[in-house]
Amino acid sequence: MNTPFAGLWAVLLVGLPLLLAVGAYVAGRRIRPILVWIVPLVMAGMVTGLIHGLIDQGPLHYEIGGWTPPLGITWHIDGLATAMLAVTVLVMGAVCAYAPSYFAGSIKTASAEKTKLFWPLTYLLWAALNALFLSADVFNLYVTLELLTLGSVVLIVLAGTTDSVAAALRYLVLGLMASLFYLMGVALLYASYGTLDMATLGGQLQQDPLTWTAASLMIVGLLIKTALFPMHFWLPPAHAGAPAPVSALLSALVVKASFYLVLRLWFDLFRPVAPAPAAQFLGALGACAVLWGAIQALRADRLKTLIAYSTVAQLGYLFLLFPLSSAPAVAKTAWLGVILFALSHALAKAAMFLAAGRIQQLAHEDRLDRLTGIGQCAPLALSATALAGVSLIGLPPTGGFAGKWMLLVAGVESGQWWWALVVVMGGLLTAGYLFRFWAIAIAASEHPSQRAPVNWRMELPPFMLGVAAVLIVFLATHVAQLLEIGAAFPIGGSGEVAP
Amino acid sequence: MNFDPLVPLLLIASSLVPGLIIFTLPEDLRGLRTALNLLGASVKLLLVAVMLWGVNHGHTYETEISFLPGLDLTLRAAPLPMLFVTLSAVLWLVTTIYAVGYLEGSPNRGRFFGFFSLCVSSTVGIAMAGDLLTFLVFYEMLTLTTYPLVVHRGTRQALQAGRTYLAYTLGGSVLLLLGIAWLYTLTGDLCFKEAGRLADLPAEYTPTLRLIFAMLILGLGVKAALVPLHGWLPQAMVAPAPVSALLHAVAVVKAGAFGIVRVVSDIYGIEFADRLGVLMPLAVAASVTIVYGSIRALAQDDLKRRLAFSTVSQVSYIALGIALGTPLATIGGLVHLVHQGLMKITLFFCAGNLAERLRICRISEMDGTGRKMPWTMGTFTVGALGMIGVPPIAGFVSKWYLATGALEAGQAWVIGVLAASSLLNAAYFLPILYRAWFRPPTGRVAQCEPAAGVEIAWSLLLPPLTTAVLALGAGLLAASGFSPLAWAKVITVREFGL
Amino acid sequence: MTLFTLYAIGGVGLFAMGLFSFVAVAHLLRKILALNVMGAGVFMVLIAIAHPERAATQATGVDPVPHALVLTGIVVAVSATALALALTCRYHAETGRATLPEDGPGNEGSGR
Amino acid sequence: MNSARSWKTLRIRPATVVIGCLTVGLTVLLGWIVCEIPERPLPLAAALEDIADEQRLIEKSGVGNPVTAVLLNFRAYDTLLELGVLVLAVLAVQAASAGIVGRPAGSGWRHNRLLAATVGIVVPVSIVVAGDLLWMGADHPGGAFQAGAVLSGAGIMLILTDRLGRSSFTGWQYRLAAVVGVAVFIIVGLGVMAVDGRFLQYPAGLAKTLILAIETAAVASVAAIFVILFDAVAGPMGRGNQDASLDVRGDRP
Repeated sequence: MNTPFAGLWAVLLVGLPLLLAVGAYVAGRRIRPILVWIVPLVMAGMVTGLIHGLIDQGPLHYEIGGWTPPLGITWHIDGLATAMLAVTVLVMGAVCAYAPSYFAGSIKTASAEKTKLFWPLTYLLWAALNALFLSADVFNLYVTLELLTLGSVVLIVLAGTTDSVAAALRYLVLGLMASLFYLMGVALLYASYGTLDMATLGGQLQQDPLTWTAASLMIVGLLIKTALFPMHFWLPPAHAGAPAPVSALLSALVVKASFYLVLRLWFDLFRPVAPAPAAQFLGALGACAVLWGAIQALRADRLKTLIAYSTVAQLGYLFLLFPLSSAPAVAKTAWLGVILFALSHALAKAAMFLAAGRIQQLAHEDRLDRLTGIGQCAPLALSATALAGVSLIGLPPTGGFAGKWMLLVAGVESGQWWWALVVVMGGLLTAGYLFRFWAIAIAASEHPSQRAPVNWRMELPPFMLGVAAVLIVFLATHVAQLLEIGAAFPIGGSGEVAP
Repeated sequence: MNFDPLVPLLLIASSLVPGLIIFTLPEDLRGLRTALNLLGASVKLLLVAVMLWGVNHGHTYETEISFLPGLDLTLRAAPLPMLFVTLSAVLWLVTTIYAVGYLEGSPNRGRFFGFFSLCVSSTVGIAMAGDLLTFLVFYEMLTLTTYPLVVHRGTRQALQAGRTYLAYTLGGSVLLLLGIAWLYTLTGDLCFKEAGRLADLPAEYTPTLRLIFAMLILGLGVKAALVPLHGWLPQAMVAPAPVSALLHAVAVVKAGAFGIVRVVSDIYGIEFADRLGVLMPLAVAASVTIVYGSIRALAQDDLKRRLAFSTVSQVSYIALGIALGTPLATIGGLVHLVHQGLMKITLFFCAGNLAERLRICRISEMDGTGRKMPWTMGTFTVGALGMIGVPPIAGFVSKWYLATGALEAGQAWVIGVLAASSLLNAAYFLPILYRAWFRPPTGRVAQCEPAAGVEIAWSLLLPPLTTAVLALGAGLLAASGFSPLAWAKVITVREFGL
Repeated sequence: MTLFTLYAIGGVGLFAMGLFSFVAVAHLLRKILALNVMGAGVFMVLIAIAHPERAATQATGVDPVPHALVLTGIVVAVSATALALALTCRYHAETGRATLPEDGPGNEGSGR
Repeated sequence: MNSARSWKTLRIRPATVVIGCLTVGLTVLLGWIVCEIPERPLPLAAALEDIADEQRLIEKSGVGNPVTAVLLNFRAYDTLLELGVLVLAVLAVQAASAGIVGRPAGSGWRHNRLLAATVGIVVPVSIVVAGDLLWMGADHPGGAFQAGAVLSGAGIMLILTDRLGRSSFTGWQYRLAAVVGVAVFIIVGLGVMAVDGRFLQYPAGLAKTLILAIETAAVASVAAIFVILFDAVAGPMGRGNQDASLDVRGDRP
């Protein structure tokens, strides 16, 4: 009974933002103020409906246009996809609530002309994200990826500065090259297996040079988009240079989307045929990212650069999944841990960037050495960074801790001590650079500034995101149950988290 | 309906909720803030009283909160947790009163009291934790909530101290986290259980268990200020006096010591730990800390630094008591958890009063302070003599049980350690008392105008008086049924299954 | 050598040439051109796949799916190229440069 | 700093050599692989075999041209998103160009008689050709994108001869034209759900009509978008704002 509804919700999750983007673009800014509030609520309702449908009747295969897989495009909607949709709604909701005040209050950021473009672009980005999370067709994924990359690039340019244009260009050309890598891989897969549907492909992949090459091309392309060390260099200028709400979207969702694809490709397609060293290699790159990103964040002289490098480091964590999951006994623990980590990172990082935007607005800049005592001006924004930061560090009781704990357990239990050490070292370094900022922010300022009146529309969204990043740990069990719905995961070994 | 599972939650909420509300209050709503604080503290005391009664009458207060997949947070009231909970609840009330008076007129009080309340919530959580993971959760919350208190003044020195504090404690956390994760992969369960839960693991795990023990103790030892992990403590003295009092007597240092007690007695089990041969190194480390801390204290002229090194030394009595592995020594260690708290908090309150009223923080400036502030220095004297171990003050009881426990364990060298420590205690406390009472006032003390009424505001005088009386009472009435000693005996009986 | 392999190898060659040029040359216009050459390479491979020699559908002559993919791909490429060109113009107008600054890790990341 | 030089020079650095070797390696690898693509039973080919007959294809998808069938029926969702990408491109050039260049003064080609005469012929012919491509696309090679591209060619001719006025294509008419394709597509896609319950599942018999409606809207969008893109990108470059360093030849002063 629920299936048509679940399907309808899924369709609307893509269709509605697309229509909204179109409408917002044509209408200019007239219909905006209502939409800002209603849209996230409606989308949240639809995601909830989808999750209910999933809980009732398991994973959903939706054949678009009614064409069965080899001919048409299929959506594969499982727990992981809906979890990503849900976190997207949360972050988008916060960003939508935050953005009007941000653009109204930023003197430097462009004219009304350009902020007008923010809404259609954001809705397009939302549609692209949802479409990407739902799709199970390797070529359709290419189109959603392009939609995502181009949308992100344009959003960065809204900052209006020369630096942001340069950063956007660098991101764009690299992203395009990455897409072409991916597309070449798709072409090879199609040449050999004659289908683009992931479920059909997954059943028949063989261990041959063609599959390896196709897999490498696709994954390398996605790694560039995920900014995995050493292909991370485009990320900090782009994420730091964008307007704060855009930075939040990019760091929280866009890089996660390409990681999500790596995850899908790896676990749905390539894991059985991938040679073992590949997983270890990915893990090693992740470990380098954790260390290098943290070191750069420690050296950063601007708040947003610091947060952007933190994204580089935190993305590194996610890649520890590949070596850890190669031990069947702990594969599921590691898988759940990484996804929990990614979800809470999305919430926390969005909170960080939104709060940083508010702080930047109050201080008129974000050079760290000019932010002394800023905490007294914006206590709520600072507490948002505190809540989010604790989750990033991975201290209990936060979502970040849940992920980290499961990674640790997976590492220790499978005897892969070095990965466990990377996990804890990364946490320490994260604490290092975040406390560097906090110490500055709460230091006694020589010129104590007036406590600005709280701008609720700019400070409450990041604060709520921070709270969510912390409290998600108390839902970890439920999130894990959701994620297991239709997990295309070979439930090998004990798998159980608790004995 | 059974309300028992709610009680532990309420106990934590009684300080957490006021803390969170205080954050949202405007800075100048002083009255409401104070009222909230005192209300929370009183409610907490009341709840503790209810629970004490309940635990004695066979109620079990146990709460489970959904947490990680397969791992719930559990809060459980048992005799050992109640000992620590009671201490925190009582000392929170007096420290709050003291802090309200002490911080009168200084900036950022909202932030201060907010974190102060969170800090106490974490401590209560640590006390009530029913398993090692819950313990870790609150232990880390404690680290986070004390950092803003340590750097409260925001000066360069305070920030430096905060950095050091974090470097040490987060480093310790890493070891603790790794140790706990490793333990979890071995046993799949982290619940605390009287007499421990590891004894039935196969023998091949012995080396692993030793290694895990070392990791856990090193991790906890940072907060418990075991030498050489004590470096943060003297630096953290830059914090305001109520913070120092809280850090030393209840929250941070005690949390570390309490953690050591729990790991030894409720995870490994004292007897099993003894069989593993891990208690001896712990006893030696504790003894070294006791002597080293005392020697360093001798050399300090700054009063708060001297007290800090004294804490380094005294807190290790707790670890020493547990590490000796006999019932009597365990009683001594556990009861010292309370006694040291009462005495040390008194001393810090007094140091704060001296700094507040006379603007002195060096021992060399303390000549004649007894004449100017007789009440303050009177309570100081009680605390100091208690630390030395002069009967009938509480400190004597702890040392007595430790010494007899050492003999029971056949570790006579510990007597030497205790004696040396007491001598050193005397050597660094008695000169202070001599200066205060028998030297004529000089310098700032002499210039100080006599106060109109009492020597200092009541909110600053009552707390040390109360704690001094409690310390005295805990010693005088040690044999009674409701003294800390009696409680420690109950815990020990259960632990050893006597 | 069949027509299929000729096309496919041609496509691969274009892809590699574009890639080399993209990495080795700093001028933005050339980078954008290089991307288009790479894209053309991929499209050629796709068209080769659709060739009747390989496509199993004898009646329709060619496999229509890769053709549709190429059409979609071309439109995407056009959009991306337009965006890249617009940004390059803007960048050039503001800085007078046609190459991105070579920034090391030290001066990466500039806020605003 | 000299961009003209940076256009021409290929700095021979060790890194370049390494990259060159790597690309050669990649070429050899990929070349070998495409030559060795194994013969396997291909599921999609099998599915297409089933509808290989043109008559059956029309029955099933509503159109006789297999490429159009794939683009607008089997994989219509791809095409929908792709129209979204096109709209994004328009947003992009508007965001990127805002505030740096106004519409430059006329190029002076307006009075070029030869051009004027050419425009007079090419534009009407283009419109007819576009319409033909659109209609033919159902059963023969052709379709919305080809038609849109041809139509936009006409538009570009008009821009070059300054016959489209000096507005910078941001008025609501242009915005509407740019998005009408994707809008109609989604509305049709959602609308058919009321009948058959699935997104983009055309009801039997209506397929050709709906596809044609979508394609017509898409033609308008593609044409409008290409015109806007050309104007935004080529506007500053093509007319008046010529600069050696962005000039492909790079040999101007």
